[in-house]
Amino acid sequence: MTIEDRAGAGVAVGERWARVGGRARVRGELRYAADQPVPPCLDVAVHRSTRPHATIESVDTGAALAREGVVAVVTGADLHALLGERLMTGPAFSDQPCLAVDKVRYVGEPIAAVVAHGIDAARAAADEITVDYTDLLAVHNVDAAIDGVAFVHDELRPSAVFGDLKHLRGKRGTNVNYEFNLLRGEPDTEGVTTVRNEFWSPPTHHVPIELPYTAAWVDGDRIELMSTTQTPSYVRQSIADMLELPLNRVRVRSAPLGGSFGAKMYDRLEPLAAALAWTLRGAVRVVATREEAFLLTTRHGVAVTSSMSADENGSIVSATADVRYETGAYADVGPRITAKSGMVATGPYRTDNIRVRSRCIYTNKPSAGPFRGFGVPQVTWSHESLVDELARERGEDPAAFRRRNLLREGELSATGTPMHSADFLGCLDAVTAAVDWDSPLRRSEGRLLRGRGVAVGVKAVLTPTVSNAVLQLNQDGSATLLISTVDMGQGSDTIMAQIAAEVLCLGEGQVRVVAADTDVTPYDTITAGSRSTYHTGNAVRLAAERMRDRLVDLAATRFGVSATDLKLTGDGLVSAQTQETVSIAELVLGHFGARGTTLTAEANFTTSWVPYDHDTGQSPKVTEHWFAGAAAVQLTVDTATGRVHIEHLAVAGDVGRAINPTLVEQQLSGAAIMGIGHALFDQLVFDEGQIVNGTLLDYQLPSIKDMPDRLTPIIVESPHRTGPFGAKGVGETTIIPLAPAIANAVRDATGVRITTLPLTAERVLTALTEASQA
Amino acid sequence: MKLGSSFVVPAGPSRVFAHFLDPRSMRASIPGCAELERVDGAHYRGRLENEIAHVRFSAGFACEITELREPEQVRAVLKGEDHKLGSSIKIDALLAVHPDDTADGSSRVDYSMDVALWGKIGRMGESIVRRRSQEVERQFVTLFSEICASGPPGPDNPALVGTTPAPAGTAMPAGHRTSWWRRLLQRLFGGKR
Amino acid sequence: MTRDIELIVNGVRRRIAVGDDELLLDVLRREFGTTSVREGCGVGACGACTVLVGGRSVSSCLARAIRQDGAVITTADGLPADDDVVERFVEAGAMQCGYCIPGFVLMSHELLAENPAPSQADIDAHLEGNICRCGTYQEIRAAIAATAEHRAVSA
Amino acid sequence: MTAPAYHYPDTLDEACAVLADGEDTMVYGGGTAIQILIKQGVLFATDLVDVGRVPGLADITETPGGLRVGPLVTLRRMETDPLVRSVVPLAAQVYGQVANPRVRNTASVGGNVAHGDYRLDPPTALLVLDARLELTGTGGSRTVPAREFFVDFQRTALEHGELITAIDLPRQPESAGAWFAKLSSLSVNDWPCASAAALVVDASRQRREVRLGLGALAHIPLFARFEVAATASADEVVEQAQEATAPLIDPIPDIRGGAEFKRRLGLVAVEEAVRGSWKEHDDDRGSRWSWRRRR
Repeated sequence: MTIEDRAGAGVAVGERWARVGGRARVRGELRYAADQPVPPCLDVAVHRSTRPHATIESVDTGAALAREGVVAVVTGADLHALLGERLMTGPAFSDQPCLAVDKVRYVGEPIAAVVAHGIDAARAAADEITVDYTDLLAVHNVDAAIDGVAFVHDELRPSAVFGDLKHLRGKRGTNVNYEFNLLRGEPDTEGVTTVRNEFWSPPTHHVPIELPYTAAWVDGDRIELMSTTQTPSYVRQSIADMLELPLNRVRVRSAPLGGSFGAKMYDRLEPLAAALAWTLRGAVRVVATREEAFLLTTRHGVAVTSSMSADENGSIVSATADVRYETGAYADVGPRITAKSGMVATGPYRTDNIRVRSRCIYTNKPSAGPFRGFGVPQVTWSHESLVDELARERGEDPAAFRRRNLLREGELSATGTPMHSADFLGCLDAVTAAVDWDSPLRRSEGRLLRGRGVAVGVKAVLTPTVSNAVLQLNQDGSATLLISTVDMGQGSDTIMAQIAAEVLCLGEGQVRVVAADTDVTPYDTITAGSRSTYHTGNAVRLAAERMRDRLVDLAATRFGVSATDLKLTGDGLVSAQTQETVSIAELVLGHFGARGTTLTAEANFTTSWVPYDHDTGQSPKVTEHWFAGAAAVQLTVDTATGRVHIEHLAVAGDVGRAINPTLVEQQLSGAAIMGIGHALFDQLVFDEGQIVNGTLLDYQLPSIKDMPDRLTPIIVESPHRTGPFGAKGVGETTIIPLAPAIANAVRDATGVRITTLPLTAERVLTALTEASQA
Repeated sequence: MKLGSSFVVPAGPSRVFAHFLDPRSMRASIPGCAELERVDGAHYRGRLENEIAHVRFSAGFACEITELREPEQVRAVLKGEDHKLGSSIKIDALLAVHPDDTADGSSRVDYSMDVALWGKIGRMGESIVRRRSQEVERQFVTLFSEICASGPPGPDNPALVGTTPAPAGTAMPAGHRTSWWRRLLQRLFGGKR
Repeated sequence: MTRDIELIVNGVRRRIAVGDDELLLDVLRREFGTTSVREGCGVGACGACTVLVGGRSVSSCLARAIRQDGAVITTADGLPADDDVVERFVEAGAMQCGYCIPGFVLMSHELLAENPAPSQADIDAHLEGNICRCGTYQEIRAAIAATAEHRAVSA
Repeated sequence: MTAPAYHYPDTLDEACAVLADGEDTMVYGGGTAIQILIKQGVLFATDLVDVGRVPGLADITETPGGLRVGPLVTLRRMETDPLVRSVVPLAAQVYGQVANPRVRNTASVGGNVAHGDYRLDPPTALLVLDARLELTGTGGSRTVPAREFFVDFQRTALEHGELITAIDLPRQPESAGAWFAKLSSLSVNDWPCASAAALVVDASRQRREVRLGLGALAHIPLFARFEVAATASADEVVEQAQEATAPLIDPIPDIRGGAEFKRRLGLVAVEEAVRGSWKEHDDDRGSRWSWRRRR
């Protein structure tokens, strides 16, 4: 079956439908989680560790408990006494308690929670708690952690979620909680030109503007949560496990999110809220302040030591990468990130000889977890800087060099999985054309030096995963779609409606998506990793197709014709034989003999993989599909101040097929703007484990003044054979190559190669000075 | 945060070294050290009080001498906690004294400190903390030099007579608390100003 | 300590009791149900809590309610149904997650009241303290420029 | 931590009395800085004295010598008020560079300087314009030149019980050239990493005085001035300005840059401010609105 065959008859896919809830978003009338009605709740404040690594000798809660308005003070030890080891949660490793039990592992870790009438009373009481510590040696960076100067965890505790981590259970005396290895050919092979370097990407934070929020309450024998989460299905399982409840006694609801970018998934505030509500048999609300949100999760700081070698023909003959992910005090999903990024650590290039070692490493810092790009931008920083330098060493145009070496359709990636629907060349050509790559450049202008740079990026989609959709067609011809995908600004409510509408020939506004509610909406692995359009989109497409078949059957009965004679159109079902037409409304009314009735169809879409070989990382199918993107930039460097100014940034992503080009362009642009921050100034700064810039007065985010003079998002479409109408996701595609594209342009402008992010004015100016002195 | 420097004091190394270990001398030299007493040979305890901008920090601390190379080098680790402020401090300090080549009877003091601040105070702004630390450093150099110059440790050292603990730093709006410079001058010169 | 103050919020005048140290942000959400006013950073740096007080933009997360006695306050959810800035934002697709957008809408109103024909530099200078983490800045600029054009044509 | 008592006096006398009485009293002006400290849980004050009801503190009046500005005048009004723009255009320009319009709508002129933050923009203008601050306590008022107001790190000439009751800004000479350069090192709208205000005024027929106010380059705002021949080239003036300011620059290293980087950036700011003001003095004599066109 070709993609065209499966295209719906409708006119929804490819249309620039307005974003669902657009007006409500603009007017501030959209209800986010904290605006949703919940029972009257007690407020929760936590007392936090003032040590990076210490044993908790005792916790004195007396003064806090004595304060007016305080209902309860709960410590990690209290919860451990009630819940035992079930207190420990986490997607890859069950290593994180919501309140520290026997020791603290980072500055700011919650130790005790105050439940009180009003947040002011709760906070005041939390300040009264005192903790007696015995300090332990702290591990502040990956090198110290690998050396094992101290161990953050006594033993490794893989969770039940990922079977392939089982062998790590109980392993002691290490801070490395996971190691991914990839081996192909003879990685020590060298061509005539070899480059090698050390790269560093610092930890950063997502900073969605909506703060994390969870309300939890007990309703009879059930617990209910309203939470800012991208992963309601995961949270339900996690809370059910923690409280030893059957899944039908846990209800998790989400609402549209005010941004997330990976910050609001897996276990964040939910375990604490649920544990408190359940043990107190009441209703509690946990709200993180901005300063607290910085402690909940971060993006991994990553060190990469890497090399790349080319032969005399300019073909890449070998590439190696030693990647160290700093995952902080708790593994979260770090081991998965380590593997998924390790797979692409040498880039989307045709290379026969590859070695990658990618390690996930505990340190005494706040836990690092998923962040738009899932660890791939940090390795792309390495391979796209290296490949650029390799081209320059050879005296070749960096775009042309990439062009020759980039993987084509059907060629094997480093993992041995073939490429499909990953048009690197199309993306590269589109962005270089946009910035007039080959046109002459005025390289010097007063204090300014001008240059151009380019980079590409590759990422594998999360595999295997499960998506479900339930489609309810109402008698009047409108539809209600039940999925657990969470709209967090990426526009999934709009995209999923368009997919269903395309199949059923419905118009804009006729398909309504229900917000995730585990009592109502079916299981979905996660809303993350740019997976929803493809996976949930396929479940929606399948459900809609089943619904269409159902309508066709009803119409066939009604008209007394065979099903093959019928076609669903915008006017309804049309019989070729009888030339009769019946609208959906009439058809359903006729079938049930009642108004307001519903037809229901459901579908599941599950992907599978072949697990990668433990020693070589090879697999014929390591992923369901690939993401391909590119960025090209023209910029100036002020030689007096070191400041980089972007004149033109062009980004492109192969999205298979753009379901809604407007929303796709916004994702391409939005990820690029976030990437500008990572390239130039966005980073979390630590001193001995303490975040020193953990407020928005100090933490740097791109504002409207950091926009490039020109930003061009470009959609590239090479349809995926099993994507819904050929589509794939897009949320991360352009953040991946962004930082190296900018650094490569700085290199082009100044001749200086900077390998540590971000490229702050100071770092650039210092590098320029050192280069001029050398 | 790393701090460190060296300075010359008009006293011989052995006297300087004796001051290193004398709680009374150190209390009078360390700005904001409100209390300091020796628990046993290698352990001290005390209280640090300091004001950084609008913030008052008061931490009981314990200090352990982790390395002692008589008569030239002492390494001590100080750990303190201000419960009220939800903050703690750790200072790993190395103090060394050598004969000074440039002048007879004087010595050069080298010090280096690794200061960690954790909790609310640690996140209130690195520049503010750094600036305050610079001030504390300068005061320490002045006070310690004066004490070394005035004689050996003990109650007879004129620089130590009548020293009373006082919090360092100033509060906003400024001026209503005697500035540290004035307090320093009062301490050194008996309130001549 | 609690005192009575009068606020006129989106045209509704009410006398309410507020604590000395209560923030306008919390009072507006609690007493007036203005969901468009949101805490994002708590330090006046992101603009999600923007309200107009007498037509001037204010970070309600840094403003004590008690100081606003008699103030005329506008929040984005209280704008007229046919508000032109809202229309242009909707048309331009100037929203993604939408959390920060009400703040941008109010800042735009303030800007256009002072400067009916702002250049892009004027727009950027006025909006530099509002963060859209989704990165909708191009669409926001376009929406403001379109509002200015519409107003110029209909004037 | 107990919340400080909040006072809302109706008169200046009452405000001064409360300020003098309390142990750790603070004036609550625009409130932006104080609210941030409260939010971070690190403000230690026994009493906050909100002077919002005290009459007369939010006025701008023209005086024979220039302008008298009340402490509760907002930064935004300084930026936009036609009187300020015509009498002291440099002040209008610099006040318009602080933070963002929303903060400027709330933050007050008095609180801005009383905060004593070494990074703030307005002190650089106050220094070169030779502003004077009127400080009032229970014992009466006194006047302190801006150049003597910033005493030490986050410490000003304000004594316990005093508040700023006015800032007198001398008229900016018609012929003066003025420029403000603000350089950030991270995001464009970040706090300044180095800033410089320059004012070039006629000293005599053949000579000009160059005044420089620097922000974020030491623990307090810095001031320097020197005279040059009116015929000097811009390069020569820049060189002199850098010689005059380099010894004063003593930056505090932080996440925005190390001391050496900030020193370099400071000299760039000085150069930009001097070139701009020197050129304006030559070209744009008397054109008070010139800075608007440059934005």
